[in-house]
Amino acid sequence: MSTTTLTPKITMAQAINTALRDAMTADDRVVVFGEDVGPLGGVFRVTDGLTASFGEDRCFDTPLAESGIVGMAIGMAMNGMRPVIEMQFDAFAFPAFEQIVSHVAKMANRTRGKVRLPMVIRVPYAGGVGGVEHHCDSSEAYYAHTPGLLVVTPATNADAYGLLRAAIDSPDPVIFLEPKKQYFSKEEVDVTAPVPPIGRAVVRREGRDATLITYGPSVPVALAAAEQAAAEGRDVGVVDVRSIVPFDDETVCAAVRATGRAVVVAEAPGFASVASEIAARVTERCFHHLEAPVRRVTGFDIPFPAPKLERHQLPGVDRILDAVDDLQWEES
Amino acid sequence: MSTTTLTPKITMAQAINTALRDAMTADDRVVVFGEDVGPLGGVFRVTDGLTASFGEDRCFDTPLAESGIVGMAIGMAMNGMRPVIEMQFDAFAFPAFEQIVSHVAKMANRTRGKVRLPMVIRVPYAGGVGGVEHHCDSSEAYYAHTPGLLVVTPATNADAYGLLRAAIDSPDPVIFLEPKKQYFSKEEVDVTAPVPPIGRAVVRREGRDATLITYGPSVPVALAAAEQAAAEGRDVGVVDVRSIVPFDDETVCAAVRATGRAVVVAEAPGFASVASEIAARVTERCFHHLEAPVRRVTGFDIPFPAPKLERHQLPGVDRILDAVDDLQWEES
Amino acid sequence: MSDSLSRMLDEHGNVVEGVDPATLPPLADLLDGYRALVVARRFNDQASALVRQGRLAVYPSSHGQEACQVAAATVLGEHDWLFPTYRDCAAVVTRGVDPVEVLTLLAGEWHCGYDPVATRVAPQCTPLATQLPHAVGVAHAARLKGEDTVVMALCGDGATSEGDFHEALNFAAVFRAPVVFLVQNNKYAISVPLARQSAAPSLAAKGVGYGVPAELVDGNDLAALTSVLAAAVERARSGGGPTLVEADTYRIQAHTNADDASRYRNDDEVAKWLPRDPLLRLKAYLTAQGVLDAEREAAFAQVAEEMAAHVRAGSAGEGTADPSELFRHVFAEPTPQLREQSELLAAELTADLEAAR
Amino acid sequence: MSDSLSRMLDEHGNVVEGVDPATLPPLADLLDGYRALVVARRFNDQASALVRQGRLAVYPSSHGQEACQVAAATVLGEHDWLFPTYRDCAAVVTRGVDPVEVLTLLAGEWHCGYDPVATRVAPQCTPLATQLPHAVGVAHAARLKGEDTVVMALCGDGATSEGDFHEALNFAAVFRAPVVFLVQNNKYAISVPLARQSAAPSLAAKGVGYGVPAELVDGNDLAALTSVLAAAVERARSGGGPTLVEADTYRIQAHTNADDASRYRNDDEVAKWLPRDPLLRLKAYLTAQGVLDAEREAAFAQVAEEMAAHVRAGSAGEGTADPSELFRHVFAEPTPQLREQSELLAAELTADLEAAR
Ligand SMILES: Cc1ncc(C[n+]2csc(CCOP(=O)(O)OP(=O)(O)O)c2C)c(N)n1
Ligand SMILES: Cc1ncc(C[n+]2csc(CCOP(=O)(O)OP(=O)(O)O)c2C)c(N)n1
Ligand SMILES: [Mg+2]
Ligand SMILES: [Mg+2]
Repeated sequence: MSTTTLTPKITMAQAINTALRDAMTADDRVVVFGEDVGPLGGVFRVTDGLTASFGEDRCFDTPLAESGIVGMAIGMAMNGMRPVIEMQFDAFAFPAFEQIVSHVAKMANRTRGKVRLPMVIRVPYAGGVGGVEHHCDSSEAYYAHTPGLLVVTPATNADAYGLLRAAIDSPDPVIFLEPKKQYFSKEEVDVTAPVPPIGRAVVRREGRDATLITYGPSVPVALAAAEQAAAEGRDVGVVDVRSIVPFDDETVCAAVRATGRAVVVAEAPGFASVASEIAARVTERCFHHLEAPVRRVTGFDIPFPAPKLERHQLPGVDRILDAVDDLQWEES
Repeated sequence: MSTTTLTPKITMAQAINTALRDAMTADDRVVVFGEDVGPLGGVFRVTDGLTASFGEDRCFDTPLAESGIVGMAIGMAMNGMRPVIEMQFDAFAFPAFEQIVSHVAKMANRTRGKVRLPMVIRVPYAGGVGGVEHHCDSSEAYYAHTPGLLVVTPATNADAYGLLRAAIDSPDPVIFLEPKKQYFSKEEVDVTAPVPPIGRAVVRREGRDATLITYGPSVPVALAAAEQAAAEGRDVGVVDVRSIVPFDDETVCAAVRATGRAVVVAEAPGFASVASEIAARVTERCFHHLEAPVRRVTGFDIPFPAPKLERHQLPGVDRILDAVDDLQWEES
Repeated sequence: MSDSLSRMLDEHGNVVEGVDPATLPPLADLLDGYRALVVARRFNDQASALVRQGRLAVYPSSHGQEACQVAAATVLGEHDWLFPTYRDCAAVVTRGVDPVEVLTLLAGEWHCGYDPVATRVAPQCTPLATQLPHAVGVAHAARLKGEDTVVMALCGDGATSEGDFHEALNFAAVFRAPVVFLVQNNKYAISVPLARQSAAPSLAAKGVGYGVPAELVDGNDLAALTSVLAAAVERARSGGGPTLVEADTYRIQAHTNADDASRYRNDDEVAKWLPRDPLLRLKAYLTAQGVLDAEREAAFAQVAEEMAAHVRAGSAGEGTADPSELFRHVFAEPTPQLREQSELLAAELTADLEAAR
Repeated sequence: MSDSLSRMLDEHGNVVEGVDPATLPPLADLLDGYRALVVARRFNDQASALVRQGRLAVYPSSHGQEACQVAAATVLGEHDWLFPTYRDCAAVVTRGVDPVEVLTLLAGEWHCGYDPVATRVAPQCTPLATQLPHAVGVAHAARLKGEDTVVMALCGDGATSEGDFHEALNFAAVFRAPVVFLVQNNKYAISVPLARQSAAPSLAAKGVGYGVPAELVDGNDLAALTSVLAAAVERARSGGGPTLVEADTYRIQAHTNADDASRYRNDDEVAKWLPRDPLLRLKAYLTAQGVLDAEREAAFAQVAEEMAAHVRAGSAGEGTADPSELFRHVFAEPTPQLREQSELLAAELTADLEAAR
């Protein structure tokens, strides 16, 4: 087991791998399991080498059954362990939906807090990888709508490390959504930095004219859009929500109040989505600061399209800038 | 098989039963199945007598497995039938979530329209019946967020009849959410009235001062609130959404534009919900008509509470009126 | 082994031909078991009465299945776990949990009543078969921790049709988890008869497909049940992996008080099962063995009556029903959103109070 | 019956001892089958090549499993249905669907390529085991309509662990639906070996738990597979209900081109399976029988090459990829919401075009 040092540039997959490693080293109640997470190291190599380092009991493959995996994790958490399980792709978590909604989310409440489930369900999610059907779903709304689940999604490799450490340490179950298109992008990560608390958004870019509110895979896109807006003379800020549940109203609303204009950006189909929630709550809280309605740039309400068409579904720089342009500038 | 005549006063359960009966009589591709829907007639007696009238092949019990039920319905729909299946309670549809999201919703798109699934999934939903856990969930957001599903919920017995007939006739799959607390309330139903199209909201009460936007089990509550508001001198209208997908922006927005004030009322936890969607889209479309932010009166973001506490969770008349009071009247 | 029925005592309390009486559980244990049966029966009847009186929302009775309830609980050691369903109140009571707490959920509370970790009894589970993978997880965790804990997981015949049953059995087999799965085949899933549930020769036959040893046992014969389950627990404890046990029994009463069984079965069928009552045959046997007499019977009845009185007294109150609890346990630390919502409700309640003055 | 392996031809193409050669499928059928194997193998190789050339996104090859692919398709009648997985392209091709259409999904389109109703082939299914209940539904509907359709439903060893496998088998058994379930046990689910998937003596052993007759057959022996599957289809057609068939075979190549099998298995294991190649043994048998010679072999190769050329030609284009199709098929009639979104996209595209001028 390597001791952790300041890593110069690592991929998001490596950042997550390091977080798992460090958590397993720090606490032997942490166990990792799922489909192909053992010798193979996961289809995205996120669990690479964990079985070799920590042994079969700490990182292992299961039979191919997602409800069984989540169900077993629940039992292990009931009996004092801290399971971190992997759903191979977003859509393959759906067979476990009942376990997640009826048990993971409700066990603590049902037992008046006597049985909390300190487990993490890691879900590689969203598109941008040219995947075939069922491999690119953005499923955060299902989880965020379910009371009792914490829902977290990193947008940087540093957050991937830090938030996963926080998620594993959390006494409550966390749905940890990993933007899979970023697995192999490299960034500097200081793994010795303090673990960020779950529940805090972060301003990725200050901006005086308008605010983009976004998370996960759309953060780099929003930053690119802000960059381009700047080139066009508009100062657009970007808030990375990071934690969908709990939601950081304070940071988000402060940013929106300062600009009076906001666009929510997310990949998932827009109808009854997390973007709907953000738009609704920001409006409720900042109504008299708003110069224009909060706009949403989201996926269309269609099944995730195939590789050849996915660029049309994903919120891109142009679509974001069009929405910003729409924020009734002439009137101000 | 009785021929259908104008029925004086029947319960919602009877209205649905009559719709099933009439649809089965009209079209022998219509088959009904699920748990306990045969000889027992369903735990709510909605399918009462169908096996006796139409035989075991047209209305039958299955083994106890919801994913299997939905999956079998998909296959039967692929092979030319029109299955109408019952999920016994809202939370017991969750084991079938993968079948619903990955297949029911996507089959038509995946096959370029060659295989449409004309099936109806009936789900008794929501609270108000003092049910134990798992028996009172409002799960509409999960379905409404999933592209490819029509999501319909009646609030009156007439609509229960008419919308179910429309749902069974639909070439697309319909999630038909039945407000279970209304199963045994009686109303007049003219079953000879033209079948209402899916996708149209209806103004249940005109009002000049504010608009309540709601659906399903909250419609009677909103009407009661409007009644009380009237007594207090405020003219509050009520729009019954009826069809969550497709959504009738026209009717809803027309009502809101006329009043400039709106409250969305729904039982489900508010976070990332259908209420969020309605608030967000109404704001997007009616921003400059709004005197105040659109308010939401929804369930709290907690697991549905037990009988003794459920009254605190359900949007009630007082909470709705408080929200109406909050619509910044002093400023207008 | 999975197709032939294990039975020790016949309906009249006689040792079945071919069974060596020495293999029966010790008389003292059977006497304790009989007392537990009497208490369990009384508990079922008391709970049903509370429903009729409107003091309990609903009660799925295990009347007639008490031998399964008692055996499942008594074969376990202190550190073992029990995973019950909604129908297994009597097993939880036999395990030693306060019967008032056991009825909490059914009385209309939002929580399970007892402390699952302290009692080593999981919350009674409503979504069918979903608790079975949890049982495997508890067992596998115990194994990883080097503990010799065994887990007893209960479900009904209907629940065996759910995907989670399959996944749990398979996981248990692959990980050799120390779990005993006890299927109480009471022939009905609400209104749906066994024939609509399975075309297999028996439910025990499902063990083969997982590589799990399985046993079909007379579910109304406490002696046979105890022997079979105790052996399964012992095998699990000593590293031999899971066992599937099907108990052949019958749901004498309706599914719950809300159910009308006359819509789907006739009284003749029920009548046939009445003489097979688990209490009758054990009573006959113990009486014949000379360890049970009227005095002892009366003493047991007395214990049962005290339990019933305790249940009645405990079910009198309105329960906790403190609205602030709605938000307290959802997360270890309420989110800002829940805090806001909690304050909203508190303000409403205060306003209501003031208005009521 | 479910634990012993059915085999007719050994690895050298000799009729297995104890098998009456008269029970083998007719030579003419086996010759057709051999041609289909040659085509299937060529198809697998061609598709893999297209992936290497970047013209196909991904390809899960059935190289080495072609006997299963061919048998599953050829035992079906015109009106029967086939339910394939992502790995069963070759079966769909054998069934007669245009091989270019078969590759549509894997080429990066959002749709399955062929018309499932016209071809009686369900879309190739990715979420494991989820297609099995659909197969039961198609079969049950056929039965209700009085048609004698049979459904062949395919899945892998890994997929048998999913709850949907269980529910489908059970439904089929209870409704006596005319379905044949063929499990291609190729020993791996991506990296996970059979031992981690199941502790059962065989996957065929799972049949018992549903009351479904089951058969374990050499999955590389086209003669045995055809016999077993044809008998199962006949039983289903004549009202005898479902059958579970486990084909003992091996995934010779990696899971897909994206997989690195060296991380979880060694070449020795693979090498052991190479001599059991389904083509080799049938070729030896047919040659020995005097019905296959170099000329015929060349003719078959020619057919395979033509198919491959057709595939190459068909995979050249960019596909449809018309953005307006994104909204066209979601519902029979696009909702107002979809119409609005479609117009938004159209406007964007027009603006882009104009900007590009
Ligand atoms: C997943 C799920 N589906 C449906 C139900 C509704 N339901 C409650 S009990 C029951 C019948 C269960 O039968 P069985 O497993 O035989 O247990 P028994 O009630 O006979 O003890 C049904 C369908 C449920 N609780 N959970
Ligand atoms: C529900 C679901 N979970 C996970 C996956 C990801 N996945 C794709 S193929 C595969 C292995 C399947 O193994 P098996 O059933 O043996 O079929 P084979 O690939 O060997 O033909 C996995 C885990 C999936 N497609 N569906
Ligand atoms: Mg039962
Ligand atoms: Mg396999």
